[in-house]
Amino acid sequence: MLSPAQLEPSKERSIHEVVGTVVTHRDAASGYRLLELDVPQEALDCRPGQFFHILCPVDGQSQPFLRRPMSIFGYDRDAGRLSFLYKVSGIGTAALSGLDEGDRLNVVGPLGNGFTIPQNARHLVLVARGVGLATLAPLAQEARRLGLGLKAICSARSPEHLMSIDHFRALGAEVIPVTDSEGTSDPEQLRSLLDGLAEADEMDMIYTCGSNRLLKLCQQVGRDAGIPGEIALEQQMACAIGMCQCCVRPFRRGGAVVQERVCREGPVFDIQEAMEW
Amino acid sequence: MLSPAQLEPSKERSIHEVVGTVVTHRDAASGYRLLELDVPQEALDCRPGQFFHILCPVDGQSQPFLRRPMSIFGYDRDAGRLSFLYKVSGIGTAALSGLDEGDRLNVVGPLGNGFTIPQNARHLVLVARGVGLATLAPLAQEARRLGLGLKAICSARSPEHLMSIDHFRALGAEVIPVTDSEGTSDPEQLRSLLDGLAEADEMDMIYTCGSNRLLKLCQQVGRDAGIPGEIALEQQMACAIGMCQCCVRPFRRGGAVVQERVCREGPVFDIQEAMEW
Amino acid sequence: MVDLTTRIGALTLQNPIMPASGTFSRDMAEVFELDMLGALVTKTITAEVRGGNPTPRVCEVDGGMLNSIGIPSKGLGAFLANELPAYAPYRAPLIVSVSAPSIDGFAEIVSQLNLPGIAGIEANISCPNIEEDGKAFAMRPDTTARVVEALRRETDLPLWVKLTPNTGETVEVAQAAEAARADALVVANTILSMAVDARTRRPKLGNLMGGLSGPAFKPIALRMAYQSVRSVDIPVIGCGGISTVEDVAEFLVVGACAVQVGTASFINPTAMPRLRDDLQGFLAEEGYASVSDFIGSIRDGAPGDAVRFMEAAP
Amino acid sequence: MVDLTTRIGALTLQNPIMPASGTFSRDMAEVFELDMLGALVTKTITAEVRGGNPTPRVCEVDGGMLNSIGIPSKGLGAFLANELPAYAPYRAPLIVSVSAPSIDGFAEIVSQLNLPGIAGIEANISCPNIEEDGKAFAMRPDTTARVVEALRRETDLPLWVKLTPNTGETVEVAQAAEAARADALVVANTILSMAVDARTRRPKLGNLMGGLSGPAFKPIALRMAYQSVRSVDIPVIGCGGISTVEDVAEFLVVGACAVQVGTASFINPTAMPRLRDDLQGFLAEEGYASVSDFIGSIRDGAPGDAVRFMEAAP
Ligand SMILES: Cc1cc2nc3c(=O)[nH]c(=O)nc-3n(C[C@H](O)[C@H](O)[C@H](O)COP(=O)(O)OP(=O)(O)OC[C@H]3O[C@@H](n4cnc5c(N)ncnc54)[C@H](O)[C@@H]3O)c2cc1C
Ligand SMILES: Cc1cc2nc3c(=O)[nH]c(=O)nc-3n(C[C@H](O)[C@H](O)[C@H](O)COP(=O)(O)OP(=O)(O)OC[C@H]3O[C@@H](n4cnc5c(N)ncnc54)[C@H](O)[C@@H]3O)c2cc1C
Ligand SMILES: Cc1cc2nc3c(=O)[nH]c(=O)nc-3n(C[C@H](O)[C@H](O)[C@H](O)COP(=O)(O)O)c2cc1C
Ligand SMILES: Cc1cc2nc3c(=O)[nH]c(=O)nc-3n(C[C@H](O)[C@H](O)[C@H](O)COP(=O)(O)O)c2cc1C
Ligand code: FES
Ligand code: FES
Repeated sequence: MLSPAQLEPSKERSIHEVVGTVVTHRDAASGYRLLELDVPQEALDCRPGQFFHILCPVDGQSQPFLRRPMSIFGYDRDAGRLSFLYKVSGIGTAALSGLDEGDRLNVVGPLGNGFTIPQNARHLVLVARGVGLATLAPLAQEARRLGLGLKAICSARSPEHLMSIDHFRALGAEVIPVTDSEGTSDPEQLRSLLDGLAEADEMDMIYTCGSNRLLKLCQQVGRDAGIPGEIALEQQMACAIGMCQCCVRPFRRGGAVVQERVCREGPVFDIQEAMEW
Repeated sequence: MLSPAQLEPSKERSIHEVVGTVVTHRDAASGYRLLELDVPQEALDCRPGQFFHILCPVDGQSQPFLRRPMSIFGYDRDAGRLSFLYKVSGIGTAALSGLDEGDRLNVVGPLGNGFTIPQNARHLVLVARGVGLATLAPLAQEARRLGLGLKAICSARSPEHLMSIDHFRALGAEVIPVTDSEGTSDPEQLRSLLDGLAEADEMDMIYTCGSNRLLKLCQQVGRDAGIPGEIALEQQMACAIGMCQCCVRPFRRGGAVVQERVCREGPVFDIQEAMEW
Repeated sequence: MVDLTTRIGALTLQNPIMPASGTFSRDMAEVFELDMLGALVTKTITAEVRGGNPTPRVCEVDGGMLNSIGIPSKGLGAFLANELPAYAPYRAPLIVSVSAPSIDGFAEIVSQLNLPGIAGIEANISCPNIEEDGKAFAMRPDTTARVVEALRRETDLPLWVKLTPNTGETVEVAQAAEAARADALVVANTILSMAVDARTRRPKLGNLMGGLSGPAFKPIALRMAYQSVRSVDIPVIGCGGISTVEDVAEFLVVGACAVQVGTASFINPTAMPRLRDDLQGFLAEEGYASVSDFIGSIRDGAPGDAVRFMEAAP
Repeated sequence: MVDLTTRIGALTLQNPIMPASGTFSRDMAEVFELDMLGALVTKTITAEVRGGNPTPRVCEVDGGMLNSIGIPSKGLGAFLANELPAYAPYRAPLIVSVSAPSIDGFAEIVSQLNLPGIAGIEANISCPNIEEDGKAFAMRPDTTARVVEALRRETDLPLWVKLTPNTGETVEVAQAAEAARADALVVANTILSMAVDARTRRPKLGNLMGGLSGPAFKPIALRMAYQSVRSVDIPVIGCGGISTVEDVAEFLVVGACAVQVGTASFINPTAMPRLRDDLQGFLAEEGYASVSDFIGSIRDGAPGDAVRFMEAAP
């Protein structure tokens, strides 16, 4: 049911190195920035869960050398728009955060295998926290296009830290906010929330991203209820195209542990195969 | 009469690494730019012929690593202003040329030994071409301060290429333009012009800069007429403070050839000691 | 049109631009037409299946990166079954990079590569020789000679030998490879380096140390390419930090007859086609009708044998 | 206040920041108060008067520079007459860097430096040994051992030995220096490199080749510092590409007990005082009371002897 990792890449030129222009760039929440680019159409044949590899700006203070991988937060082929939601965490994202409207940015993509939506699925559920929202957001866009229901369980430290809720709602998703400060985000609470959705037959597929805690939880829920799921994973990347083999992670498959490239076989993987780290 | 090269540097902190702010930056002639900075007063204890070592801006396209030496074109301690006239020639000066008003620039200086003005001199003569004008310009400023006469023989390809003539005139210098296109700049013409000044007792000291042709000419005129002179020389520099010994040039002295550091014993040298290159 | 064809012994390449081993795979076909390359060079393969090193396997440093990928390999069988046939559609010559931890193992894998579809062998001898003290074959002339002789006995394919910068004997190693009848030298592999996170106080690579590549490494590789050109008569292929057409030109000027591009493809996946085009433009601007006229055109005024005595730092 | 004092054998430095030989002279006093430094290290001096190499003597490369200054020297006599007395006013210990092209010559100059005002000797053994094949002493353990033994016989002053990266035997050379009773190692000198102007096709250095320094070189020097710390018991002084407080910290983390700053002073003449201050701030932020607690605090999980087998590139 889940599409197998695409081992034999298609021979068409599907990966593009293009220069985009910053259309808007603003704070999304404290420490998070939303970057919208105007990019050539050819680079916009995207699927939810794919990512771009971004060449961060260089100045006298910092010279990030490698590109930085960033999930597609939104894409619109007709409008020629591509957006990223990112957390300022180190030198690359700090350099990125200084971009102004009109500045140019070199991006490579779309990259990797996106999320799959099972043919018979009606209700999609995603569970995300922090910047994981960025990766999962295009699922809402796709669910709307396909006329599917989508529930977004958005977790954060406190209600003020909840991000992108309006974005999800605007895309027709039902948002279920959970927060540490309100005591609604701990594993037990989430578990019963998800079990409830499974029992009510309102969860045909579950998606998550990022944290070990969420991975474990979704694996358990999925296994117990027999519901498939996918997780988008991160790993440091050099090429992001599948050439350098730096981005491997271990996965459980057929009783063995196999190494797969996050950039090429992923970044989206079967949730049951993924291993905690 | 000429001050000997200053071998024992003074122990006071006379060299400053400071950050200036661009006040104006404009074309001076085709390929030449005039850069005016606002800099802290401490760095403005300058003498004509001294230079600064400039940290060129870095971006994704070019990362000049070493600083670039630039003669002081003008300085005004009271106003806190420092200016450079430079030719865009390679990656460092190209990077420099992109600076906008308000941008910051790290400069180190003032560096090196400047020109000397003999105590009994009344008439100073300078001969310069191209960017050499930048180096010699502050002599006009100093001559005015000391109430001395100064003639600036400014050489260029054609009258349109003559640079800084107004600047010299504004400083009270008498400008004698000579150009290739008018046939007034060749060695014979210049020689008779200079000989004329020597005979008329209108040349107590001669200054030049840069080119081999001018060096040879001024050496001959000076030797024949017994008139002292100085030349400002260039050499690639790393430290510009006297530490690395990369900037040496050969000089004739006491029958031998000695190596001297352009950044420290120079950049101004006795014209008879300088050697063609 | 400037003639970009270049000869490496018996092989003629349509242009001197090819990928460096380990920085290229067929995945690149999704970015550009692979047949524009002078040659295709595989990631180093080994006879046995290997897992590779722990992550993180890369980190960035000023002007470059470190890697300790560690030659993960699906093994020779998988290569012959899956990879080799998949390269069949490409016209660009395929160079297979191989390695092994012992001389016999090395000879054994090369003996199995005398196959149609393989245009040449690149021997990655920068791997530890586990039969001696664990130093890489390429670090010393004697071990280089022994392994290259063994490989030469097993194949008539063009045999390229890739040098390591982790040695004080570049000239001697180059000459040893030539004496053992290598057909060309690839100069060079990465140089052993390290990075640490000052705050977490952990090494930035899972394997503690890794190889430096990228622009930071270029001056070292260029020096080695020049030393090699000056000390052997077989062709030299330059490799190390090449990102711009000036970099390509610098290696050609010192006498490399082709170049390999590695890390630059990570930063700009379209680097190789761009370098090919830029090289056309560069040579035309400089007034050359063919790249072969430009190769080795350095104006150094140095006699051929002055170079071997320059291995001390200044 | 974090305690920055650090010990290098018998010497105690008020802080671990000192200049690298050849990138410092008393001229620096015009920029800042020299007594803020942990030590003062002279440009390498030789017994005889030497002219140095042809110009251009430096050029820039990505993330660094090449130099082929070539140890111009006014000779030992001039040093003793002019330089040594001029250093008398400074409290910071003076380390005199020396070199010679033969073992006897090396021993001879060191024998003349047992003088008040000199706190230690740094032996720059990265110079060609003209009595053998012209390779630098520091490229091989046997020549390192012989020269260091000879110097040790001539002086009881702290004897620092500076290693070269132009070798495949860092660990063996470090151990040879220790066995010959060096008091500390300075790791490292520059690595042999080259640059060419692609358009003029001329080498960018008058001497054809030169040594790479600056940030591009740091990962190599850090690797060597770590290898040295792991393989000897004498103190190691880190040197190579240090420009930021993180760079200083990385060398301290791998176990260097002090650092030398070279090229960074060319880019920012105030680099050393700034690094001293930044190190105070860094250590305070990270919760250290003294720099000695931070030195060698790497969390590498590697056993001490695993390192010598890592000299192959990955
Ligand atoms: C497929 C994928 C999609 C991603 N999508 C997003 C997103 O939409 N929004 C977002 O904020 N972040 C995302 N990340 C994480 C993002 O790549 C890192 O936050 C970023 O690389 C940090 O760079 P830095 O220079 O700021 O940090 P530094 O710590 O200075 O980076 C140093 C090095 O580590 C790498 N690195 C650091 N953190 C990560 C990480 N978590 N994953 C991979 N490499 C890392 C950097 O790329 C760089 O090579 C994604 C990562 C992957 C692999
Ligand atoms: C004391 C002194 C004063 C100077 N004053 C002026 C001035 O007022 N106006 C002006 O336009 N130029 C002046 N120059 C020359 C100026 O330093 C060079 O034009 C500049 O360094 C070129 O840098 P680039 O990056 O554009 O060229 P590139 O060719 O890319 O530079 C490459 C390297 O060569 C060095 N270099 C190139 N040309 C020269 C040169 N002529 N002298 C020294 N180093 C050089 C650069 O500094 C750099 O290290 C002066 C030079 C010296 C030594
Ligand atoms: C991620 C990575 C993996 C590499 N793997 C190999 C390899 O398998 N075999 C090999 O001979 N060289 C390998 N190399 C070295 C490159 O082929 C090349 O020699 C080196 O990176 C220098 O070139 P560059 O600076 O252009 O990258 C690898 C380099 C990198 C960066
Ligand atoms: C211009 C220059 C001159 C140097 N001269 C010497 C020298 O005389 N003796 C010596 O042992 N090292 C010399 N070195 C090497 C430095 O001391 C230092 O080992 C090297 O530059 C690496 O440090 P850095 O990257 O901080 O510059 C010199 C380096 C440079 C850049
Ligand atoms: S980042 Fe290179 S293979 Fe994944
Ligand atoms: S530039 Fe360093 S001594 Fe002159």
